[in-house]
Amino acid sequence: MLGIGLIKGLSVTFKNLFSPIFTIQYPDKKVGLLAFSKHINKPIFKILREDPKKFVMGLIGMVTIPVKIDQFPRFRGNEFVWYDDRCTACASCAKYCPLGIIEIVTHESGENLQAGENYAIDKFDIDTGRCMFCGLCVEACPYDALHMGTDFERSNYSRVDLVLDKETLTSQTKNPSSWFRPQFESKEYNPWEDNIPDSKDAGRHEKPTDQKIKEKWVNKRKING
Amino acid sequence: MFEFIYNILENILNLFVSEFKFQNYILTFIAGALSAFIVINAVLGGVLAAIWGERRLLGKFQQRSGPNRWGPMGTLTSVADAVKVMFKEDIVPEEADKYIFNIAPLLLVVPVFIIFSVIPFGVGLYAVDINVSALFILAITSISGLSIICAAWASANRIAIFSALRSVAMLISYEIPVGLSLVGILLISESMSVMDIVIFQKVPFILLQPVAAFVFFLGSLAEINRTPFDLTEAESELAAGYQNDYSGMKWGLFYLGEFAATIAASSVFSTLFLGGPNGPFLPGIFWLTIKVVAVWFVIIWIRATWPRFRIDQVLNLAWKGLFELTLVNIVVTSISVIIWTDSDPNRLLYIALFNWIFTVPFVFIIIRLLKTKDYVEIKEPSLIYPVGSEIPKFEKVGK
Amino acid sequence: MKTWNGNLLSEEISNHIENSVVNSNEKDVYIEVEKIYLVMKFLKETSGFSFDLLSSVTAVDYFDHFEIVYQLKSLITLTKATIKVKLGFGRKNEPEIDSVYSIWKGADFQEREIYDLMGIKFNNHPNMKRILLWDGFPGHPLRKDFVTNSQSMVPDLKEK
Amino acid sequence: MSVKSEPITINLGPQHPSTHGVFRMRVTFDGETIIDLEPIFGYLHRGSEKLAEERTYTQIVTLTDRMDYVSSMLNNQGYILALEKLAHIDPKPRGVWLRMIASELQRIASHLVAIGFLIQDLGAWGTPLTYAMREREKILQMFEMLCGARITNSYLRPGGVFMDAPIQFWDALSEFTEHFPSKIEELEKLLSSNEIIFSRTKGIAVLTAEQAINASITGPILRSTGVNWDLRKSDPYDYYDQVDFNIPTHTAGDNYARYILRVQEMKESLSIVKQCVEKIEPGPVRPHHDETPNLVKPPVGDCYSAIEGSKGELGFYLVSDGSISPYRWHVRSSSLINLTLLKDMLVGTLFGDLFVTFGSIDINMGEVDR
Repeated sequence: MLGIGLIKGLSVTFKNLFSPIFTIQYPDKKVGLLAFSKHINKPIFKILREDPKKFVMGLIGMVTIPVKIDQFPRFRGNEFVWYDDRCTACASCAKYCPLGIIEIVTHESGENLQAGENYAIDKFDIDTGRCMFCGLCVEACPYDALHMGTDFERSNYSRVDLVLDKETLTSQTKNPSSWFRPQFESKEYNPWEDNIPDSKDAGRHEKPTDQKIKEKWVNKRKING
Repeated sequence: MFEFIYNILENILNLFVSEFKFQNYILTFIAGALSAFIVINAVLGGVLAAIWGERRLLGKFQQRSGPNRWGPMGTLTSVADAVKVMFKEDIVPEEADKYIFNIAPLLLVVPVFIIFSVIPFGVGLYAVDINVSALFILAITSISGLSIICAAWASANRIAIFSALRSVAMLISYEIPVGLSLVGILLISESMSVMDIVIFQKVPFILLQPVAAFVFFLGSLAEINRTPFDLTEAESELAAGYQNDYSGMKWGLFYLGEFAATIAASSVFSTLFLGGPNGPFLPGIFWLTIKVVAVWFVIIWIRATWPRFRIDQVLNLAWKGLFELTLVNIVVTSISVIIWTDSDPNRLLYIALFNWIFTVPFVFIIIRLLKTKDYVEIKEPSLIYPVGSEIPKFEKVGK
Repeated sequence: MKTWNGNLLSEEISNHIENSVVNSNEKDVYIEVEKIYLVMKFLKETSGFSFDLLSSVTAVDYFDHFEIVYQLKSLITLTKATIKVKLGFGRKNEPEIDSVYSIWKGADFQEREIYDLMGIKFNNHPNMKRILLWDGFPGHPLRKDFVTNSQSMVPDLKEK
Repeated sequence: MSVKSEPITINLGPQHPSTHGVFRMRVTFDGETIIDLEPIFGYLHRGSEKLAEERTYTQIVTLTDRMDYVSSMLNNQGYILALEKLAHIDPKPRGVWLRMIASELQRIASHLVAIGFLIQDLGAWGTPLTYAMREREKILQMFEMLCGARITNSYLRPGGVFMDAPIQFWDALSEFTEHFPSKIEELEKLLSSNEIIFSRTKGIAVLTAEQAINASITGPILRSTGVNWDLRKSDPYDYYDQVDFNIPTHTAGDNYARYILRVQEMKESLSIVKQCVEKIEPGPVRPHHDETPNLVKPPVGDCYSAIEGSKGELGFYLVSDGSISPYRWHVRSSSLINLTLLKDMLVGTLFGDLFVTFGSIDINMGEVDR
């Protein structure tokens, strides 16, 4: 039963014994003194003066430094990026979501009456606790108001915090992923560094000005006396 | 080591108080306990290092880094494991037979430590010197089969019974090749005690007795349930077999026993076949550790690469393969020992050559006999099934 | 890989087995409920058709009747065909049909799944049991009249 | 003297290290040989066929990737082809080439998983599995570049692909096609000439061609019994007729043939990917909204279309009543039907062969229970 095939198998594993490790230590990595000084780019003796405890730990290679996994711009992260001034509350995203977890409540705002009066958004909730991040809502949004996020470390202790309401959506830093957003695709775009606060350069096409809306509606609406 | 401690104790005692009645009983007890204490702690340290070493080496084989969280490069992992296992809850299943359930782990661990009492670590460094220590090692290793049965039967778990019956069949059928493979060495070194074998081994026995070493290595792999033969805790079928219902320190003892058995097997192999502590200029203890680590590395290397046999193939290999090899080896060695008596100087060289020429070809004969029959592949698939051979009815009608 | 024309196939079948075809159109052939076993055996054995691979068996619930769809494939003549059966009109009783297990073993799990989710019983099937849901599950979920939210998922003990 | 012994029944239960998911076998043993075996599944039944009746046609794409979670691109392709046939959408050429590349890559990834876990069940302590997973990782990263997700990549839309591939996808793909053949050789050198694997897999659970076809078993298992039946060749869909590749077949029909067949199929898929990369030319990836709107409304009628999934023939039977969601959505799951002969294959073999045969059939519980 024992023959050459087994020895060949052993040689393969022996060869792989010396090839580099391909796994990544995710949350943080234990690292020696040199790598630690490179990480915080401070010379070694300064570390000794400032933080002797870390210096000693560094000597035996036990200093922990955080590790960032490289994602790709199209990654569908789970913190949505929403520009409220672009959003016209047409709720096509809520309609298009397979799980129906986007909840929008509006009231008449009184502006822009000729064009059929914009809505004012009271409530715009996305329940990321039940969301599967398929991105169909982002695909359905006609005005590029809603984008997928890039962060995935968003676990917390209560289910209620998972529901992103209007305030958190507008207040959190906005770095949209380039999923179904070709306008981000073209530039050398790295979603983690450059966040895009204002909505001007976030949309494929500009939000229709009042003038354009008026013409469109006037032609479409049958003017019967 | 035992006499050495005994003499020291005697001198100290004579300083204070003169002779009293039960003096030698007490002294032997204390000296024995002390030397046993030294050996057990050495082995326990070795086992903790071996657990860490095995997990990291397996990691390196699979291009991952292995445990590296506790201590620099993960060196304190096995300490953390030991502490965790001590404080984990110790569940005894409801229908378990309490007493046998508790004894089983001890039955596995104690024999492994007893083996180390016989192995010489250095020139004078051995716990005890029995003149039949080779036989003693064989006797001790057969107890572990008993412990696996106790563990499986007591925990009243059907899958564990499978693993127990497999382990009994395997251990018994591998006792014989292992035992007989030692006969070759005893013939040459004319003494059963491991000390004499080690002293005799100017030339390591692996060169003199290649087939005996090969059979002994495979046999000891089967004894400690290591990879080509690890059927007792075959992960894919039995999922830790007899250890299924153990938790807490009892499971810790099984875990410890398994890794200690690896070190025991590699140290027995290195003393009997690789010449134990004697080597050119390093002290004895270093040579032994180098050889033990080398054999231990080969065991891990095999564990990382080869899949496992099925139970009937394991037994076939034992009865139809290794058993015959040892018989051939005994015949050839006895002939060579008679021809070249002690008289002429390079006696070992002739025995080695004679052995290599006659026994090694038998290994390839056995391999050809046990090889799985290769079937002839019918290359032409259409002979098997006529795909697209007929014309559908509507085309016939159509014409 | 050509597809059998429904009408041509129905002519062939009705020649060999009387009044077995209900009606047929371009794509598929509708067969009588009682004759299904004979037709399938005929389609498997005779040389011009030799449908040896039963690709899939499905059931559809059209409110007033059920429909079982057999997709047949023939490796020997490299052709495809679809056979349909209408049964269980008026939803009164538990619809029944002969199982094709003895012709193609592949129908075993698919028929059990149809019984499990749709509620159509297959006669002389080796073990006609539910395959996906647990035995005490009330009702058959894929039926159009299976109300999802009010149905209590806990098996009611009355049925035991 | 005859020892009185009676058979023992064991539940190799839903929670078991090598049942590839939640699958249960009630097995009766006489000693080590298997007398009777009854597969029980349904533990992962999510009722996706009922769910699909309340979703629009494009939303069902997210349902299909969760069916066979190891080859989700192939599920998408199968479903989208059935939808295009039903709604008479003609897809854009670049979209079709992109989805062919994605599904062939997914076939390689699925075969890598199958081989890795088969050898893991054989007993090698995870080393071949880690080598297989290391290669699969590169493919999953390419999928993340394409569609933002590694496993649940609902990448396809009716009429083609939802978005064109980014620039870094192409050089990652060329780097992969360069290095992968050497990795397959390494895996083969480690495993395919290993005598222990020969002794554990050759001549065990043998299937003949008639048996397989009668049990409507398709995919690598059918081809291992000597029938060269591959839907990509015999009933070509997409542009598989413009790509030349051959179908590896074996005639032994045992575990070893099924294993070796998957290794050769990976090489074929790699050559298909290379040809697709040459033949692709720029153009729109998806028909414009006016031609095929997001809410597809196919005409009333039904259609069945099947593709060659990684585990066998993956068919979709769609019935539409003209509204935006299907009236009936049935999936012909290749894993479910490949299990029909599990009992006949295993009765008589030893306990050791049970999980080896189960691994060589390579089923995926997500597709079995839907």
